[in-house]
Amino acid sequence: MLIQLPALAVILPLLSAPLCLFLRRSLLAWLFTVIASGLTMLVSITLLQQVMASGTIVYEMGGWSAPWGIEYRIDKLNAYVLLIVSSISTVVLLAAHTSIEKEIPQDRHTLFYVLYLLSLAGLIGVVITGDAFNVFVFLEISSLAAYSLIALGEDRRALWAAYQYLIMGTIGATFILIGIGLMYQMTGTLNMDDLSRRLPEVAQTRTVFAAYAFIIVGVCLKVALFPLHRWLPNAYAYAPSVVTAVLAATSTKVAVYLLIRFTFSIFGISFSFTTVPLQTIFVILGLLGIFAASTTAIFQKNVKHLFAYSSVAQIGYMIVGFSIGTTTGLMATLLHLFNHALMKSALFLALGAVMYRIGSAQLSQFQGLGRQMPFTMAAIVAGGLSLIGVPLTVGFVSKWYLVLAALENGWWPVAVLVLLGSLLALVYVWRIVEAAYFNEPPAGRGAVEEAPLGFLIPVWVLVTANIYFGMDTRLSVQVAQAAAQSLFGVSP
Amino acid sequence: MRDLFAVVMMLGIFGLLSASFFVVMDAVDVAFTEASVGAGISTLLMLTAVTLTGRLEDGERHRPMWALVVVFITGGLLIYGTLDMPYFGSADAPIHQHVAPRYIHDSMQETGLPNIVTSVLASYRGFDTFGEVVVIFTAGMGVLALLTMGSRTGIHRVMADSIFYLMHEQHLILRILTKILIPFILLFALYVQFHGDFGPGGGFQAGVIFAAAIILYAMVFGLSTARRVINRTFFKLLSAIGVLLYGGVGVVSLLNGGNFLDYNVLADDPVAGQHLGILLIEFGVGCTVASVMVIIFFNFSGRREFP
Amino acid sequence: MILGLYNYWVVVVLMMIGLYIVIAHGNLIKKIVGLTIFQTAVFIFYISMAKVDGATAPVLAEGISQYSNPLPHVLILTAIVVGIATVALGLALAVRINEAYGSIEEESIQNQDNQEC
Amino acid sequence: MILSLEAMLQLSIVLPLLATVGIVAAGQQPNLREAVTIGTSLVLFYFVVNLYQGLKQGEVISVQWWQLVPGLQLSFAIEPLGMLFALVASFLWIITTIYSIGYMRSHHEQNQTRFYACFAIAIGSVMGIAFAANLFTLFIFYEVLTLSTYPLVTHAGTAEAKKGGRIYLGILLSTSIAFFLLAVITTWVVSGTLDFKPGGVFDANVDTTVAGAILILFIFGIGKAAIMPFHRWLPAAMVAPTPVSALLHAVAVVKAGVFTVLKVCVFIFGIDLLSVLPTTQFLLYLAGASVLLASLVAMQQDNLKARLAYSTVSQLGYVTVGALLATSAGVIGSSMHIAMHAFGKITLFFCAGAILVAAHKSNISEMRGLGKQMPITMAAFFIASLSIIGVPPTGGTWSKWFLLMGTLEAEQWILMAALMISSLLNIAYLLPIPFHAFFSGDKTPFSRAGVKEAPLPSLIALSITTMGCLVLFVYPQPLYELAKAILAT
Repeated sequence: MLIQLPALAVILPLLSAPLCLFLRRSLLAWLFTVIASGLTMLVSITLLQQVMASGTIVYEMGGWSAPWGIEYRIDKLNAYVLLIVSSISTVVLLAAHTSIEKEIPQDRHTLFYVLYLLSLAGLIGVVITGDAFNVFVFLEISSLAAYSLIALGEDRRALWAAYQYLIMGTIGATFILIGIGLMYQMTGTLNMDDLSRRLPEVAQTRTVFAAYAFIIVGVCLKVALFPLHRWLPNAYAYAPSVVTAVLAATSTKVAVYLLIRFTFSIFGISFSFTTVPLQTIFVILGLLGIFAASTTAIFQKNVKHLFAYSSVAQIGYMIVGFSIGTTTGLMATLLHLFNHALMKSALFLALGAVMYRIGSAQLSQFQGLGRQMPFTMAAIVAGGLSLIGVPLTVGFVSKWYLVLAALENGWWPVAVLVLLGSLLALVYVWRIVEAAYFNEPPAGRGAVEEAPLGFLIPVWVLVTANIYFGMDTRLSVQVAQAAAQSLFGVSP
Repeated sequence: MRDLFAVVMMLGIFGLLSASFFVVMDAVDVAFTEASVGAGISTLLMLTAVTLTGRLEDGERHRPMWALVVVFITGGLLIYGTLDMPYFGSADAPIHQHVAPRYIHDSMQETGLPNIVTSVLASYRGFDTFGEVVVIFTAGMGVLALLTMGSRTGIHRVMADSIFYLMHEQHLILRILTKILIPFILLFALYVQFHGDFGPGGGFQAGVIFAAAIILYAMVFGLSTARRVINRTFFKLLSAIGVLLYGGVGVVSLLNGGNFLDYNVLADDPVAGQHLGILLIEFGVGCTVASVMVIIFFNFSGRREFP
Repeated sequence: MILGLYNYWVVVVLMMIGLYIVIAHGNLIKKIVGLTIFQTAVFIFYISMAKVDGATAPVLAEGISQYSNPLPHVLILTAIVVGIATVALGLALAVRINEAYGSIEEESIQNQDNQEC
Repeated sequence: MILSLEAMLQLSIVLPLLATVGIVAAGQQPNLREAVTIGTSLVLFYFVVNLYQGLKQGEVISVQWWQLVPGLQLSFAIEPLGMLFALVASFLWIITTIYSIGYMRSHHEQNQTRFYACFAIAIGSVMGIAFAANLFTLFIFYEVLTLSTYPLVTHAGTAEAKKGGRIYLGILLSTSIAFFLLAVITTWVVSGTLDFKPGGVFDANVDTTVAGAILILFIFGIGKAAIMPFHRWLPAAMVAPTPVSALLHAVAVVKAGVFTVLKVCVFIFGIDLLSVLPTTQFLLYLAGASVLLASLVAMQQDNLKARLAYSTVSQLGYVTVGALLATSAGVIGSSMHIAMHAFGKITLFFCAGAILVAAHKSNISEMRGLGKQMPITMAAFFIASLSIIGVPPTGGTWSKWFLLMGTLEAEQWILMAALMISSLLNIAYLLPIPFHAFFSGDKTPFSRAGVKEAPLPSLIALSITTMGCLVLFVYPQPLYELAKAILAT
């Protein structure tokens, strides 16, 4: 059965989704979803172990060998991302039952879980596949599910946000489709591995250049790289809390994964970094993103908006690391994928707990919460510190490597700017801290209880992970390093 | 054009035109699909949406300059990209040299189907098609999540279909014609479903046609009548069953010792196995597509009852 | 022989029209119409790639040795389905937005949102 | 001795952190809670003294923890400078705990459990800083110290506290993230190691421009050393309860800053390299300016704690100057000054707190004639002032002497003048306070009836530290030996 694991990673959530539709009771559907997602997590853990131990796993869908059939090709990079996606999804799901009880009408609970599983399956499918067109199909599964999930938000603005996301997302996906078409046109293949071998021959053609440009722009739309981030803040702010937590932690990460996959594996380093002025463009956009988005975050009145802008800024960090173009730089990006997923899921889930109790995420409503919801607020503070990059949290580890990479490359202005950017994080995190701990609760708000355990347990699992992986970085650093090295063709 | 009705009709014509273009380009399967989708279903959905939201556009344009810049950059880049492409129709382009030849030469032996598109669709790249079914399923679930009338309004549902009210009261001939037509359409759908192995067609097209029959029935006889005939939960579950059938075939092949969706292991003879597998998954596709289309249509038009 | 690419250029023009509609028009349904045109243009682009001069549709028959490339056809079949799925979802959203805001014009929706903030 | 020295080393860091748990658990019973605190502080001091004995016997004590990031380990080792700092901090923690019991109770402060808990974490991280065997470990505990003291600074929870806390955290975290971290990583990139090594980690042919730039980053980055213009956090932190100001902002936090500066100068750069760097001179003048300007500002302050805070800024400048002089006398002087100033300044803060609790006065102008009601406090204030100024019979004499020697050795005449002028200014802003308290009549319009001496625990505490100032004059040997050993290792 072990050799079938790659298929299982996708079909588990994928087939669970229609099965889940048969379940009427919300509780049952929830349990079912948690189990499905948990099993997926187990599968991805096993996959990661296998890959680390014995190298790339190839799985041929339908028994047709590539490039004729679709193959799954799991190397260290996607095994790592798989683990991020499936584990975060599982932990966040733990809170789902409590959370959607208040946010989503009863008769849509089953649908919610179906869509959730579809979205998860789509993301995993994107990550695991070794076929360029298959990426597009699964990207659309996850995106369509995500649009619907966002639209389930209580506020009517959720609808508008979902619509905007749909338009932007579809344009992005179509761009990717054009890019894939152009690549196919020049090479005659859709298999990533095959592409990477056939592209260098035609690398100097204008068509390949255009293909690259379309794919990168399309993926960047999904990544929400500044200035293509406009869809993100509202989508995160108005989606149901659980959805925000899981999307913030996984969907942009998967898009960043795609960016790495296309840039490093398919087009190859020599093409991406010498033929195309990618490095300069990305480093500028990344830094602009960090500063523009962080500054915007400071002025937000809604905490969900605040953290959404912060996500855009954090994506900037990933892009900067990636554009440095060294193993350390890529490693910093990969680490930040993992670390940022941990921080943001913890933060958004904790915000979900706040929403659950006070029904709002306005900063003004946070006043006095430090005393009323001590555990939830402590989690937000811990997540915030991680966001700033304080030592002993995961945020520090990724910042360390990012600055290290910049300095190793002699890009000291970038290092300085990256560090200055985290000071902006300090400002926006501290606005929340001060509101929660230094102000009396606003008049007219009754007694507020601590969040229910349904929230506290997953939130604290994530916060603990934030601290644990900030202190013991063996797992994340080793895997990220191995993945980065393999992408650079260095044998570890 | 400010009249959205006209816009949608133009879009339908555009769909039909591109379908005929596909025929010219030798892509008969695609043409079939585009005709049923581009000219059929999507026009229908848009029309329903237009009736629900209002026919006239405001006419204000947003950031036209900005849009133009973006559009021209994109277009320019594409033109730039095409410059190094192989010429249109040339047989020695890379795509005709690599990968595709195997489909053309060996698919008959490997899958036993004369329609190469079907064998690639259902077998070689069967997983893509599985993904496609899931996409449709997702869309169905999404529309359900968005448009289901539920506890949001506690009012008892009024079973009146005002859009089509006039139609089915007055057009007697239409009703009779429809009654005669529907069995034929259903039959045709079944034909397309099972003939896909040999000629153009397959689960997707069949599903759309099947759905068209039901939609036609609903349009002419009214939604409430249609609802009485067709259980909505049934369709919801049917869409899931379609996906499960497809996936189930994969799982069975998994259990039989092959890879996921490896039809060779379904029967003793690989070609027979392929045949069986493709038949089953096409049926799964048909189920899901038809039921999702029906779900989508019913939810759109059902929305009208609650302004 | 630059004319050998004319087919692609028509596609590009179609794409540009579609994209322009998506960006420049405020009406939500029109945006989706634009999106459809944009996507259909991409479909045409793929199908054009598959065409081989003098070949026939890729359904095996006696006496024919040259077929058009079936792979892009398969891809586009999938893409069409994805397209209709997106359109359906987009329209559903537009309908809900109309119910929630009483309008499907981008400007009016933005204004209402700004007032709320 | 049951425990090995290694175990003690680890426990001296972990114990205060564990005590936090006990303190929180005992939160409902103030007596138990404070007993836990005092017990911990005593045990901690016992450990540190044992470690000191071990060090004197020439034992090599070091501990490796796990690798936080591959290549970068949390590890600890004992060397004389860290020992000196640890001795001072752990001893004064006992005293401060005694003092705070009196202070906090009679002041009816809220959230005392949080107060003691954060205090314990802060001390734990100070121990971590003192014993850190590499820059990385030091940096981590440095940041933990900043964060754990934030709730102490903002203890009052008022708008003023919030503002103070904002400046406190803003400056300390910003400088440490933007400059210190950058300096650490640059050092790592340039030299390939972050371990503290006698003589420095850079090899001889390092680019002096780069090293000079790193030095600037360090000196600016270590915001806790309060070199102007990054000193604003210290006066801002004075909104904290007095025991916090006393221990943290006269001893633990600020000394952690100058300790880090010293450590970096001696063990990362090495005094040989330091003396040839192009930026050292500039930084020396900056530190000298900081000494003078802070003294001048201190004279303007009427609020006693604010005046003491600026005085601290000025005295921290002395330590930085000593470190940057890159001479042996300079290093000895500044390390001794860490201890001498600690005893002097903590006494002064204790007095300020005692006056606040007993007479509810915080402005200097209202303290005339207070000597009659609070003779012990005011006498202690007088002696501690002498120590800060650096005149016999107090410990401050020695450190200032060595610092002047250092400037002499390095032939930095301007700095020498600056240090001496500043000492004169010390007299001008410190001595008038006890003088007026004893010799001016009570001219304040409001009655002082009922004003008595401070609560007993507070009095005991401030007497002990005053005694410390005096004892260190006659018996500075242990300190001197430790300071001398720094460069010998």
